[in-house]
Amino acid sequence: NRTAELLVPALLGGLILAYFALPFVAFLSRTGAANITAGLSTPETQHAIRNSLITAPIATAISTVLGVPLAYVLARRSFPGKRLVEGLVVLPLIVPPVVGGAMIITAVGRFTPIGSAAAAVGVPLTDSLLGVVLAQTFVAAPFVIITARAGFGAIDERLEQASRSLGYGPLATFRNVSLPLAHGAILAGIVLTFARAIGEFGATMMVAYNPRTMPTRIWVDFIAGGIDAIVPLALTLLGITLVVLAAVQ
Amino acid sequence: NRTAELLVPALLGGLILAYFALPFVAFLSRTGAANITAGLSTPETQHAIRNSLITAPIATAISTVLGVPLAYVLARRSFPGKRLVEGLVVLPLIVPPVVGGAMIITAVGRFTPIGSAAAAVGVPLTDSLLGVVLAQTFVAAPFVIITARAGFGAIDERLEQASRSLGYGPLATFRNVSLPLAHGAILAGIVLTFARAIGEFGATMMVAYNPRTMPTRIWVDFIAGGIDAIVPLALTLLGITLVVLAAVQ
Amino acid sequence: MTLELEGVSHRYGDELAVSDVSFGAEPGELVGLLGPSGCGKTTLVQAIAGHVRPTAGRILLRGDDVTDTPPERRHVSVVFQRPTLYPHMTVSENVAYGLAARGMDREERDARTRDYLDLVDLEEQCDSYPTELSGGQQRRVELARALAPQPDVLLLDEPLSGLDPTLRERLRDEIARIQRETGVTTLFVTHDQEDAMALADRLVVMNDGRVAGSGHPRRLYDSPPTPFVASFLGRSNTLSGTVVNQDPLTVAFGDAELSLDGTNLRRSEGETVLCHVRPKDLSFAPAETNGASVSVTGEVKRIVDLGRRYDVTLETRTGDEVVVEEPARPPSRDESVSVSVPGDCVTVFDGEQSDSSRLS
Amino acid sequence: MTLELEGVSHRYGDELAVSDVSFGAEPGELVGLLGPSGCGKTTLVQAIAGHVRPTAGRILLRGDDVTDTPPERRHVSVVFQRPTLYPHMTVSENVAYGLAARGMDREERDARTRDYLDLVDLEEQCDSYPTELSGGQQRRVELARALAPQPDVLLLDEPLSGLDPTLRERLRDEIARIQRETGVTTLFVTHDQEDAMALADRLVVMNDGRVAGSGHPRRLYDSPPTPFVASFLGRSNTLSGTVVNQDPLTVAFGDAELSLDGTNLRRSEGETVLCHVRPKDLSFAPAETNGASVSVTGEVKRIVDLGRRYDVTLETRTGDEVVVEEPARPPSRDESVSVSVPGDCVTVFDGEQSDSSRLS
Repeated sequence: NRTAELLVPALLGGLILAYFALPFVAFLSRTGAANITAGLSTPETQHAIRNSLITAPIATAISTVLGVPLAYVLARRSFPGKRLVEGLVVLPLIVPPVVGGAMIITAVGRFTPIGSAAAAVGVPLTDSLLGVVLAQTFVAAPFVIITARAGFGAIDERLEQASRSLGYGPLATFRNVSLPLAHGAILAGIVLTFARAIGEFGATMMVAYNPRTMPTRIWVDFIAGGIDAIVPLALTLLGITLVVLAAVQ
Repeated sequence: NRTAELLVPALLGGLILAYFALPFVAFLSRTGAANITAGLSTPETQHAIRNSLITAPIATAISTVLGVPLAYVLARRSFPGKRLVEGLVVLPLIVPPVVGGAMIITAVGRFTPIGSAAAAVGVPLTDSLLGVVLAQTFVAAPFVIITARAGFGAIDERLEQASRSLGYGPLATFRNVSLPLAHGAILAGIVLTFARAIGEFGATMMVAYNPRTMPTRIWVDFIAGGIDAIVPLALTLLGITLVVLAAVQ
Repeated sequence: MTLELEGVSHRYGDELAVSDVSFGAEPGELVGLLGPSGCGKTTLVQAIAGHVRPTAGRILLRGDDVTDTPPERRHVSVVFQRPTLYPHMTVSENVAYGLAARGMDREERDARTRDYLDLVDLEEQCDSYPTELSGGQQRRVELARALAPQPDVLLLDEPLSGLDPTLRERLRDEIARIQRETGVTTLFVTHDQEDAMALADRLVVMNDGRVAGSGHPRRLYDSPPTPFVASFLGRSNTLSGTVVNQDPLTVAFGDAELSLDGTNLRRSEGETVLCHVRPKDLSFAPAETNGASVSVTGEVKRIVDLGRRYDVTLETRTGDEVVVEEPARPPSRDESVSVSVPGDCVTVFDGEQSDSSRLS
Repeated sequence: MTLELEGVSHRYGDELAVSDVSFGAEPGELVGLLGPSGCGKTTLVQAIAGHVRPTAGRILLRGDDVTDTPPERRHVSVVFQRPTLYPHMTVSENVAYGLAARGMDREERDARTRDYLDLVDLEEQCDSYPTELSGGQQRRVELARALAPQPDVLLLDEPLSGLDPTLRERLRDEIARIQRETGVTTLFVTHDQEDAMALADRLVVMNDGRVAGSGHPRRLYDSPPTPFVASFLGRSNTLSGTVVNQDPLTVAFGDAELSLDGTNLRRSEGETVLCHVRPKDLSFAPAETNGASVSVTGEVKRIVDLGRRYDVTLETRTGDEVVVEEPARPPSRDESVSVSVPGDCVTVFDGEQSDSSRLS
């Protein structure tokens, strides 16, 4: 009787879970057929891996350093224009990645004032590793901000007030109390941001089709060689993401 | 003195907010220069808009119908294997979209048993609108599940227990109490899922490069004509997303 | 019996929350279920309402075993500690909610809703939303909603917790009146002995998942079966004495001897027993001892002025700490005083039993 | 004065939470701040601790205006209602937390931490984490952490709320002892009059953002300045009478006349006044009236047995409802009884004042 209540959600939910699981399992079972080492040995592939392993951590670090303090302020303070700031934080989540990429090009592309100035001093902001970082940061930063904000919001403010009363200034209180207590949420946010950054495709395609990252390399190889050509690199990308995820859990 | 505390987070946070705002503003200011109506009048563009407006709502509807009951069960019940189910639900969020697309191909591609069987009866699962829906659903469904789950979790379970004691079965209680009270969270989840689905690019490129949706059309046009060629369609895509967002707020 | 629990036990994982609890409620009776937090009260409420299936035992409603019946078919209404009014419905819609489930037609439903809003004196708020009401009004709407379907049993789970004392007492009177007027069989769950004593026809005192005592409130208060019940139903002093005679049982506190006619306890001479007596039954009196009362002397350690009374703590010569409630004129600190202990207010406990059920 | 509030007011948006509150605390004094929820107590705590900047008024600590001083430079420790121990630190680390901020060296810090853990009798738990402690132990660690830096003022914000009665009373005694031993100037904030009466050297009673009365607890209890204080500090009966003589003020209740020597009130003859008297000061007595006490007759409407006493509610001939607390032998329902009202327990209020500050 009581399990009958669960029949409908179990059927519906099972369907979508099966749809999440099926591609995953099919993909993993495909890996046996492919020659992973050979697939990863071309210089193009190794460049792509290196580029991704350089850019995604940088984008994640930038997002974390700039985003966590913002998350704390959003969790604790009210100020005029807060709604606008909240809107800005979710904007990159809502904007489709290709549109986000187009936006970045209109802001810092080769023919814009900023972009041409930067290119003139030798740091082009598009079609460069810096461009990849810009694209990844734009798309991935909201994750750490939103998750960290929820983490800070879940801390009873009185724990911070007690720390103030015990003689610690706001910065020391943030370091001693808020940060350690929100650290799980912040880590989760960092992982989400990293996963989003290293897997970033749409905006990167627009802003920096070259140099290739793992996702753009996968696309190019797929066009040239079909699904079998990309299994090794796709598996590597998935593996890096899952390892980072597992490392912090 | 008290505002000094906010100096560091304001500076850091301001930086990332400016980086979110700048591309958005630059992009919008660019629209004056482009001829929107002309840009949208080609048959290719109109096909892409039509395709997106067909697939994204279907993917959103599937995700909602299958995902909301699952979200409720996850919020209310504990059962063996719950951790696994929770892992499956976030998996598509963690997997890079191109890898997700590759996974879908390994599961339902032309040369797989499922894919060839479907193609044989005239409903190809890749390079078709159905393929687009599959890609969008895989990538976007977690948003409505996670958001709805949080919404259900925030309802005091005793409100549901009171409804049971007042004579309503589990289904009627879900309809009369849980659903209306979680409705804000569910709507937010639907909007996020729709935004993710209509903007989906990476997985779609892999699973259904043809027929074109708005994001894949933007990419193709960008390669052919540069940034000015895509402003009208990108703006339309952004506009649809923001209108849907505004409609439910 | 309207409600009966037979040997109900419940485990959460490894933890035994409720152990072999049996009690019942006669039609129209208001039973108070009293115990400290974590004693298993809430688990019992959940089991009776049908939200928890006990690991062992049976629950009967009007004689039918409902242990496996889902909540919606039990006709048991619950009012929880925290308000559970539906914020998306008006006050009338909330009250009518349970009536619609029973397929009552619109007209009858409206009439019944009006009757019960009238009962709790909130007819004028019928179109308000719950958030527009005060805390006390919300509680009253909850009562109306729970009662409107005319349930077999009403469960009140700490409905007065967390309220200001003034509002608390007013709502308590309100609950008493409503229960009297509707005659609904009620289980009132609380950790507050005063609320329980004030409302209940019969008390079930729980401790640590078990029933520590049950019966008429006044009898439980005056002759507690265990030291736990003694101290939980009101403040309690424990004096250790030595048995000097068996029949009648006579106990010596230092020099003074007290004969306890009322008890059935059999104790050997020379044995040490624990005697319980309430602070309010003690009084400062000249040191005279006869068979019916005994005078114990001690030194005043502490005096707390509570307005309505003074709590005077003294240490007896035998080393016990004794609290005396003195309404008017307390002695001074360090003064040596005599306290008169009336024999008919003393309950004697077994030493071992006392150890096992002492408050932890 | 260690702590002084001068005309403190605070608004949240449009809402005036605290209005022109002034009071202080002498060195070593334990001041009780008592009032119903929403009366502004918490805002005052936040203002004294420095987490809220009052919209008007000044806060002084040891004579210095600290209104704009950040919390970390006030030397004010706070214990909140809900525990605020740091879950990622052990008990010792929690207690030592406030010492490190003051740049105390390791050795001295360890010694001080041990002293204060000793004070709250928890030396053995020093390496435990807060989650491993019971609720009562957590409260005691909070006290130790708050006291270890030897603050100028200790704020206790409802530290006993939500605890079981037994634990509550034990912790109350503990707080009294610790405050006595450390001599720290303390502001004890509560909505519970018994806690406030038991602990405070002086009481400040608040209502609706304002000070409704302040003074020695016993004097406030016996001669409340307003009907609000009368009913909030304990239960209160209101009898309406008519002034029949001015000097000495003599009030008639029906036939019976009572002369009230103690009051300074000037009332014209024939005026109606409200007289307050506590239920515990009333007693059932043979109908004899002299100058010092008056006998009021009425019919018994309701009897509530609370164990430690009976609450007998009667309706007087003049239509007032009066509660009598009777320790032992209550009359029966519907019986007609006489109640003796002693003149020295009666407080007379102005009719208008009474209306304005009545409990809503």
